[in-house]
Amino acid sequence: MTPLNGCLLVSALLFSIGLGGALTRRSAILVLVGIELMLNAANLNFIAFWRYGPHPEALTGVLFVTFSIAIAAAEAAVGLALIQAVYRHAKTTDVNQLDTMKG
Amino acid sequence: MTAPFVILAVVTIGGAVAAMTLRKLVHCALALAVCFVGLAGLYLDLNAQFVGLVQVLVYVGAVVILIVFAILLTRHDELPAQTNRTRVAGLGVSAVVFALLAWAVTAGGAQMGAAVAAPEAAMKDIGGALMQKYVLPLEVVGLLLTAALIGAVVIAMEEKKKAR
Amino acid sequence: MTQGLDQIFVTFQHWAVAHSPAAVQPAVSIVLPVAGILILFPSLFAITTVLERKGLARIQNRYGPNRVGPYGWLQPVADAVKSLTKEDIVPRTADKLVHFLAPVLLVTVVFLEYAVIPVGRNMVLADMNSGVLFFFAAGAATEMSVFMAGWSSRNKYSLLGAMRAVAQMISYEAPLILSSIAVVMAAGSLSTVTIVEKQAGYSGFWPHWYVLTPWGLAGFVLFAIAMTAESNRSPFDLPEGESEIIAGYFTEYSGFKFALFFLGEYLEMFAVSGMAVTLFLGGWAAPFSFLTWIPSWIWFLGKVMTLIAVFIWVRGTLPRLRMDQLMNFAWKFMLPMTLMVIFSAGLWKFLPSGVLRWLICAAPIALLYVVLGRVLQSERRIEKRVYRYAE
Amino acid sequence: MLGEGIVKGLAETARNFFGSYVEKDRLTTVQFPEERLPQAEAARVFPFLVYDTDDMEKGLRCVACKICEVECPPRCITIEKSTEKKPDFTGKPQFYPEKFEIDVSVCMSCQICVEVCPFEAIKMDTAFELSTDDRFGGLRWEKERLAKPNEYYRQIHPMEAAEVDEQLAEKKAKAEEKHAPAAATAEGAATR
Repeated sequence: MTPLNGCLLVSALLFSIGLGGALTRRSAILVLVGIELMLNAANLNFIAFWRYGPHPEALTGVLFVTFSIAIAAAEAAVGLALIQAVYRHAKTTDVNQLDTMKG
Repeated sequence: MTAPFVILAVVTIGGAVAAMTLRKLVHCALALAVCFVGLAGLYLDLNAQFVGLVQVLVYVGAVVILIVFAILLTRHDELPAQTNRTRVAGLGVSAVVFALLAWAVTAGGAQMGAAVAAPEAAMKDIGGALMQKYVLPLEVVGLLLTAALIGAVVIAMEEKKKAR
Repeated sequence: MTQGLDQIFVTFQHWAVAHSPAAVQPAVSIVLPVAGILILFPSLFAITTVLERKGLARIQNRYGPNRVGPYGWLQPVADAVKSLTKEDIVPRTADKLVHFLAPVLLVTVVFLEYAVIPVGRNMVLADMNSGVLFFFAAGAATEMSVFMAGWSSRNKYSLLGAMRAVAQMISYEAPLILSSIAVVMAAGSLSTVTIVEKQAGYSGFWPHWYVLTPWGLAGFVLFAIAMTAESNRSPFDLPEGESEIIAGYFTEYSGFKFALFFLGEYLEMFAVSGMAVTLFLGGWAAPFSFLTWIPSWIWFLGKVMTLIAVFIWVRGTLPRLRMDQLMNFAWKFMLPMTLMVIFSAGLWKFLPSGVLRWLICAAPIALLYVVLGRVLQSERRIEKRVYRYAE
Repeated sequence: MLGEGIVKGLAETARNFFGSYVEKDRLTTVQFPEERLPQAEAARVFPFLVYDTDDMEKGLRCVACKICEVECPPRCITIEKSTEKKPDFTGKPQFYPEKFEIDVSVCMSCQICVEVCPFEAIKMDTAFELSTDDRFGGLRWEKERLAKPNEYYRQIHPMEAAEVDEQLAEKKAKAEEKHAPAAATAEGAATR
């Protein structure tokens, strides 16, 4: 197995773990954590392809990951603020109970 | 497949599994921090020093702390586990996704990724690229972060009582 | 002779590596400097605890510790014996593993920060391409340990202290990093070694330190304030405010673990002081060209200890802030000021040298300072207090 | 101006710091075991038994009336009365304490025993370094350890002691006066 394949497998595993967690856990915060894990799996792919790809001097992978991290930070901030707001309304963070559309 | 890579991969995957399976939410957040540190190590191992350090700075220093704050600001009684059906379905979906991805990787990724000389990502080059070639995305990200900052504050702010 | 004394530790390392068997040579060349850091800074910590207690006592017109050993200089030995022999108490409801890991993590992470600080000429553990970034990344992990300590103790005071500490450290990290960006811009590098080398020149006998420029001076003051807050020192010691929340996040720690927290806090203080010295005060460079014969590591340690003395002085002077004052100060004063410092540093780079450059670069900072001072003080209108039951 | 107060404060503490090395009278600390402040006249810590003359056994003022034992709020005094009597300072035969013990660890320095004592026999001491490493015997003070001469009392509480001495002298004079006519009449009766 080449090093690139190793990286990609780790990343695939990370993605699946994040997906599984996001689908099975009930707490909205943990769902967000699962999504963060999936994002990170994608980042790992970018870095791996940059490292073993044909044009590392273009730095595309590194810069893409840099932007992706910034966006993930923004996403986490807004997501957690949303969870806060929802919690204040519904008094729960259980995604199964958040089934009403009335504010 | 070097020894550091294997160790870091095990730390990352272990942290991720723990973050998704532990019962106490704070433990999940701490395990998530371990996972992120492992990932940062992987980036360093792959010669991407800048990204690795930014990963620690942003994820461990900010995102995990944010998650911890959210956990402490919401009451979370021990939620009962998901119904068995959802659980099996979720795990099934993720297993299928993993199988697909793994098949794609092992089947298709062979022609690329032979040992390549480690590329050097000098800080100067990254800075130059950010300021010249990618200056528009950089500005857009700055705008996005500002919007997210204001948006998060507005959303999380206590709604003022109208009748006063 | 001077050269030899300056490089004495480097020469010793080379000598030791050359005289050890070939199989362990890489290990020796790594272990020796690490051991040097592990010995130097904890012993500095021991000296500083006495110095601090004596200095604070003199500020309050007292004697300070003077019982153990001559003039009380063996006090740290007594303290160490005491904390090592004390019973290690863990609350019954505590999360044992996290409770144990928190102090260990803190000390480990803080030691990591020393890897990129140049202690003298050619004396840095890892000359990283992105040393400044590494320093702040390692510093970000201390927040985790503080939170772990507070949460795992299952104590309301601990949790309050931890939340205060985390909120404070995150808020002050922004001005801390932003004020160092000005230096990174001027030096054109994130490597600490390069930053020091850029400051090591002299015009006449006057050094090229960044603190001697208008933006550098303002940046240094802002950096110093932010690093005081980062290391939870008075007047920003709300997280441990013993009069309000007992001892904050380490209320439930005793014996050796408490000593570890204490050690971690002081090491963090040395680390950020070392970083401030590296960024603004020329690192190991001598202040005047005719003083270059004194070894570089003496200059570095002298500068760090001077900063520590200022820390102690400030601690003896200022009362603790309130939480809202702390946050207001970070976001309403520090952040705009650091942004202005970056702007001024940019101006400095493009203007021709001369008196005019000085004035032009100093003007926006001074203007913002005055305006912010006016605005912030007009917000704080103190009214005469009305007592309900007295009188 | 923002930051003006901080600079002023720093100047003040710097003045303190350097001043404390120059002017010795700035330092207010008393280096305790070597240096001691004179104790106040009204200081009181732990009771002791007063005796007149030089002989402790004979001169002890206590008559084992047990009032202090009863009045003591934490009950730290234990008294055993003697079986035979001996003359007190006026010459009147009185009981005396066979055993008189006070527990240091229990005494709360309330001075009630002193207030209730009709014989001015128990007074408050000013010695305060009472700690010991023997927690059973060392904390129960026997009569021998409690008894201190009247001169000592005069030394530590001069004004109070003078008052007490005056009262006692008066009492003694009265007793002798009462005694003397009686003796005289007895003598007269004998001569008659």
